[in-house]
Amino acid sequence: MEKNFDTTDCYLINGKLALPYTYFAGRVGSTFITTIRDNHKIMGVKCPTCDKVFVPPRQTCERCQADIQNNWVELGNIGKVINYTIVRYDDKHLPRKAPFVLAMIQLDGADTPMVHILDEVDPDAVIEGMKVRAVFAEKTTNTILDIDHFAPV
Amino acid sequence: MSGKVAVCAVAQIKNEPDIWYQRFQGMLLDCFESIISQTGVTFDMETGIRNIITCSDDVFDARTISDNGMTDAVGAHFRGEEKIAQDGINGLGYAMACILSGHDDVVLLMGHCKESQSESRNMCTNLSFDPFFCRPLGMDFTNASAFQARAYMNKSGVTDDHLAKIVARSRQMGAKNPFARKNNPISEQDVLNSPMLADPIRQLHQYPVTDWAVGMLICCEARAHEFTDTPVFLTGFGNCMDSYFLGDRELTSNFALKKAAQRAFRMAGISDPKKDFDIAELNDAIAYQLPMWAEGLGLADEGQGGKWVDSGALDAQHVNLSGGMLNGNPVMLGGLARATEAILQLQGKAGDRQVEGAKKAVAHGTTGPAGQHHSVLILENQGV
Amino acid sequence: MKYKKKNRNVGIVGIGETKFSSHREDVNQPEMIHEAVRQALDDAGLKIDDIDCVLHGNMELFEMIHQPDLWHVLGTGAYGKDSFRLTTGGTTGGTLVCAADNLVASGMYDVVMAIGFEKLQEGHTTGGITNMADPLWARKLQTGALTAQAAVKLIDEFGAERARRAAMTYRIIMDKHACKNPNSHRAFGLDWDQMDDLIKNSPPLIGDLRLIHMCSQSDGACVIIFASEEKAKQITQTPVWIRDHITVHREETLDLHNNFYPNRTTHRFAAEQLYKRNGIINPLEYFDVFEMYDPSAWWGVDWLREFFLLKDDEHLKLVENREIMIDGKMPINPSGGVIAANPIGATAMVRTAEAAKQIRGNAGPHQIPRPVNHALASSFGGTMWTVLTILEKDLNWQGGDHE
Amino acid sequence: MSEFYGIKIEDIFNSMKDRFRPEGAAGIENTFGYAIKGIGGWKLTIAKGAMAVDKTDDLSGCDVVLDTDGETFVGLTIGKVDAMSAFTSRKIKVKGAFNTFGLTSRMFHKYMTPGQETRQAQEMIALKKTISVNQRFATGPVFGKFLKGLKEKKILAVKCPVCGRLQSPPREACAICRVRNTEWVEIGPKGEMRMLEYCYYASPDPLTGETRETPYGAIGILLDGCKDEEVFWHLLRPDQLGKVKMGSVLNGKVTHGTRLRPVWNERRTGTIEDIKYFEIDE
Repeated sequence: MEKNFDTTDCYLINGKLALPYTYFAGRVGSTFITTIRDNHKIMGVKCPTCDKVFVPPRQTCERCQADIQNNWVELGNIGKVINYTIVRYDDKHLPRKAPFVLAMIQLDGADTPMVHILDEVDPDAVIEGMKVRAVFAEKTTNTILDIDHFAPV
Repeated sequence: MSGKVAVCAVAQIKNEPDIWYQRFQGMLLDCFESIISQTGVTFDMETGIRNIITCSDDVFDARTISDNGMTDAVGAHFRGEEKIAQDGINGLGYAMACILSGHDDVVLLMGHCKESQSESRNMCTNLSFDPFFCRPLGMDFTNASAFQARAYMNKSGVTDDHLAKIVARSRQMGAKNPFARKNNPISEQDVLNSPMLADPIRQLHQYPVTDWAVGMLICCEARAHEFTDTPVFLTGFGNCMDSYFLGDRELTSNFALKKAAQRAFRMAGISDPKKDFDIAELNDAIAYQLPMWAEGLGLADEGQGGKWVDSGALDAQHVNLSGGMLNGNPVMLGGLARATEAILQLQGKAGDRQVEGAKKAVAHGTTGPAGQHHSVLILENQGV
Repeated sequence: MKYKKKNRNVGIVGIGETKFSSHREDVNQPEMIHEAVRQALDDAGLKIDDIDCVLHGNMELFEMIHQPDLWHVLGTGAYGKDSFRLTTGGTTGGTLVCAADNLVASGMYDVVMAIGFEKLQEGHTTGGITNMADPLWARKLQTGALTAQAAVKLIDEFGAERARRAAMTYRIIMDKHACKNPNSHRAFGLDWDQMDDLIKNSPPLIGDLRLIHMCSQSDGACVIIFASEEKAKQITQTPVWIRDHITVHREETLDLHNNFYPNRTTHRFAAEQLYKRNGIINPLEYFDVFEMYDPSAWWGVDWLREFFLLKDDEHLKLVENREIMIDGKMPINPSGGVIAANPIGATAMVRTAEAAKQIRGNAGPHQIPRPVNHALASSFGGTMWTVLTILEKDLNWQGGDHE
Repeated sequence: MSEFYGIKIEDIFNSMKDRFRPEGAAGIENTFGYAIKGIGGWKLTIAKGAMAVDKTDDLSGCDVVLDTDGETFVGLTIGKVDAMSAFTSRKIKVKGAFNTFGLTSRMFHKYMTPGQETRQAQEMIALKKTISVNQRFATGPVFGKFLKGLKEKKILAVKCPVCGRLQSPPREACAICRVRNTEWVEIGPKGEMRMLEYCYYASPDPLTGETRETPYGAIGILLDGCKDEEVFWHLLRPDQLGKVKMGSVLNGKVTHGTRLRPVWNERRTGTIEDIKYFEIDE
C-alpha cells in the first residue's frame, strides 16, 4: 500500500455472487447420462473422419466439424489410468474431502481419456497404467457423478 | 497493413495481495490520471481518445458487464468502450486492429483485477467447466494444470528441483521490481519443503493472490511523437485456441502456443526466437509452465525444458526479469502484465532490472485451464 | 485529425441465425451455437478451415459460465484458430461486429467469424442484469433492465392517451413483422382491434411498462462471417459492406433515467457523429431500413427521435402513420425486433444480420418489398450504451469527413 | 365427452390427484377456478400440501379463475399452446392475479396420455443449481466516507471540482469532466420525489437469492441542496406507493413532487440498509 494512502474511511462489506441456474445437457448429453444411470454403460461417439472415439460425447467433432451425434459406440467399464493428481486442498466446489485422486482414465474402446475420481486406493499408491473399473452411483445426480468413481480392478 | 502501432505510455499500480482499501474504480483512476499526465492526451472527438479497450472478468468482479462500473474511471463517458473478456494481452492484439484498420488513431487500454475480492479462485475457475461432465468432478485451473505438470515433467526431464529453482529465482527477481508483489524471500529448500497442493504441484509452485491495475496509451506511428519520446511498437500478434476436454488435448504438445507464436513471429519477421529477443516475459502462473511455454515459444528445444533451466538460459535469455507471475499474478491480466514489463524494458525504464540496449521482446499470455488459449505479442523499440 | 479511410473494405459474406425460442432443452450451449455456425458457413459456402479468427461474446453471469469460449470451442470451430472474446452487455453483438470489422480491415485477418449467443433459459435473466449494478448500492434497488422512464417521459410530453396509443401501435407493428419472420420467438398475431384491450389489460411490470411492451427472454445464437474486399468478392456475389461504426457508452449513474450529456442522449450523439463523418444529411431519406435494438415498445418509440435526429413529435407521427411498417416509408425492424426475440448476447448482432439480409434481398417472408441499398443497425446495452453500424450494398459511398 | 388433441378434458382433471407433487405445493394456500367454455367448471383447492379438485360451475369463491375454451386448455396442458400467446391473443382470460397460475406448473407432474410412455420423447436432463461465491466488496475511501455518513444520519455527496455537479452515492471521478472528485457537501436528508419505478416484478436479492415482495417503489429523490438530475436512488415506504406525486422540469416549467424524508434504521452499519426507505414528509 502507498504509505500516504488515507484508509480512515475504507472498509469491506461482505456480499455474495448468488444466482439460480438450470442447465440442460441436451440430447447427446442426456443419452450419455441416462445410459450410465439406467444401464450402467458408458458410451462414446466416433468421428469417422478423424477415426477417433471421443468421451465425453459431443454433437460435432471439434476438429473437423462432422456431425457425429448418432455415432454411438459402447465403451468398456474398465480402463487404465494415464495421468492423475492428488487434490490436497479443500474447497466448496470439490466433490470430496482432501486428499482425493482425480485421474485421466482411458476406457477400453475410447481414444481420449476422461477425467474422473479414483477411489478405494491409497492416493500415494496410484500409478500410471493402473487398471480401473467404473463404480456406479446408487443415487443419481444426473451428471457424470452417476459414475460415483473408478476403483482399481 | 499500413504503418505501425505504438505504445506511448504505461501506468500501473503496485501488485498487492489485497487492495482492500480501494474499489477497482479507484485502482483504475490512479492509472488513468497517470496516463493523462504523462502524455497530455485528450478526449477530443477529432484528435483524442474515442475508443477505450478495457480488460476485466465478470466472474472475478462478481458483476455482469463489469465494464459498466468503470466507465467513469476510464474516461469512457460519451466515448467508445469495448471489453476484452480473456487475458488482457489480447486487448493489445485488439488495439493493434483498431489502429491498423484506420478506425482509430489513439486508443486507451485499461485493465484491472481484484482476485482478493472473491473467496476462492478455484471456485471461480470451476465455473469455466461445463455443468455436467467436468464441474461436478471439482475440476478447476489448479487440478487441471496438475495433469499437464505431471505429463510435461515426464516428457522434458523437469524435476522438483528445477521447479524450486524457478520459484526461488522468481522471488529474487521480484524483489528488484518496485511494482511486483512484496513477498517474503524464499530459498529453493523452502519450495521443496512446501506442501503438495495437487501433485506434482506444490503450494509455492502456484502464484499468490494478487490485485493490480494498468493503463496504456496506444496510437498510430505517425502520431506517437505527440505523446512520447520512447514509443514501443507492437509488431506481431497471434493467439490460438486448443480443445476443451483435457483428454482431447495432447497436454504437452504446446499445440496452441506454437500456432500463436508462429503467427506472431511471421507478422513481426522473427526467424530465430532464441536469438531475436532481448527480453522474454512468459505467463508462468505455475512453476512447470515456465520451461514448458519456453519450449512452445522456441526459446528452449522441444523436450529439453529441464536442461534449459540447468543451462542458465533464464538469465541468458532475460526471461521474466520482472519476477514473472510466480511472484504475483493478476488473474486474467497475466499476459498484459508481461507486456507491461516488456514495454518498460524497451522504453529503458525498467530500473534495476533494465537490460541495456534491449530492442525486441516477446510477451506471452494464456487463458483457460492448462493453457487452453495462448497469446503471443512481439514488441520492438525501433523501426522495422 | 479527420476520420481516415479504412485500411481496406470489409464485407459480410455469411449469416447464420438459430430459431429463437424460450426453451432449448434438446441442445447444450456449444451445440446451440454450432447450429448458427453451420448455417453461416453454408450460407457463405465456406469450410471451417477458411476461417482465420473467431470472435465470441455473451454475458458470463447469464449462464454463469466463466470464460465460456473455452467450453464452447466444441461448437464454435475455434480449435486451432485465433480467437477473441468481447463483451459489452446488450451491445455485445454490435461490439463483435465492430471488432470483426476492425480485425479484417487491419489486415491481421482475412476472414473472421463472429458469434453472439445466449441461452437465457439456463439462468435468471433479470437477476443477472441486476448484478450489473453496484454491489454497495444499486444492486438492492434495480430490477434488471425493467424501467418505465421512457413511458413517463413520453406521457409527460405528449399526454397519456397519445403516448400509450403510440407505444401500442409500435408494439402491434413489431408483432406483425414478427409474424412474417420464421425465426421469431414471440409472434402473437396481434391486431389493431386489440389496441384498447392491451393498453388496459396486459399485466403491468413497472409503471406503464407492461408485459406486452417488453422484450422476451430467448435462447439463440447469431453468427456473421466477415471478409476482406478481395476475399469477399471471391466468396459471394452479394457481399454487404460495413461502411462505418461508432460506439458511445456513458457513465454508470445509479439512475437509468438520467441520460443527458447534459443536453443530448448517447443515441443522438452517436447518430450525429456518425452521420456527420459520413456526410449523411437526412438519415430518414438516406436509409432504406433500420434494425433497432428496441428492448421495449416505449423505448422503441422514444429512440426513433434520437437515432433519426428528429424534432418534436416527428417520431410519433412516423409510428402513428404506420410509416415504420415493412412497406412504409422507413421500415423499422422488419424482423420483429428485440421484442420478438432477445437472446441478449446475440440480439445486437441479429440487428446487423437482419439488416444485411435485407440488403442482400433474401431476408425471406419479411423481405422489404423494394430495393434496400443503405441500412442502419443499432445496439443497446449497459446504461444507455449505443453502437451504430452503417451497411451498404455498393462500394460507392463518398463524402463526409473521411480523408 | 369433449376431446381435443385426442385428450378428454375430464382426464386432465381426474388425473390431477396422481400427478400431484406435495413438495411443489408447499406453502401454497389457494383456490383455482377453471371455466372451460361450453364444457363446465372445475375448482382446485390447495392447502397444507394437499389438493382437492371438484367439478362445479360455482367458481365465485376462487382466488383466481382461468376462463378459456377446451382446445386452448388442453393445448396449454400438453404444451402445444404458449400461455403468453394465448393470454395476449385473448384466448385465455384471468380473473385475479395472473402470476398465481404459474404456481400450478410446479404442483403437478406433466399430463401424459395413456400409452404415451412408449412414444414418449427422450428424457432431457436438467440440472438446477444456485451458484454462490462469497465476496468482500471494498468501499474505498470515497464510497466508504459516504456510507460512514449514513451511520450518523448524514447524506453526503461529492462535488465535481470542474462542473460542480453533485453525486450521491459518490463516484471517484466525474465522468463528464474526467477529473477526480475531491470536495464533499452534505445534502438532504429531505427532498422531493422526482422519479418512481412502480415495480410489480422483482429480481432475486443478490445476497439471499430470495425475491422481495411486490409491488414496491424504487424512487429518485431530489434531496435538498441538489438540482436538475442530481437525484438520489432509494425505496419508497410500501404503503405510500399510491400517495406520492412526481415532480419534473419540462421545458423550463417546474412541477414540485411530494416532499419525502428518510426513515433511518435504529442499527446502522454503514450500508444501504441504514435507510429503511423514504416516506411522505407531513
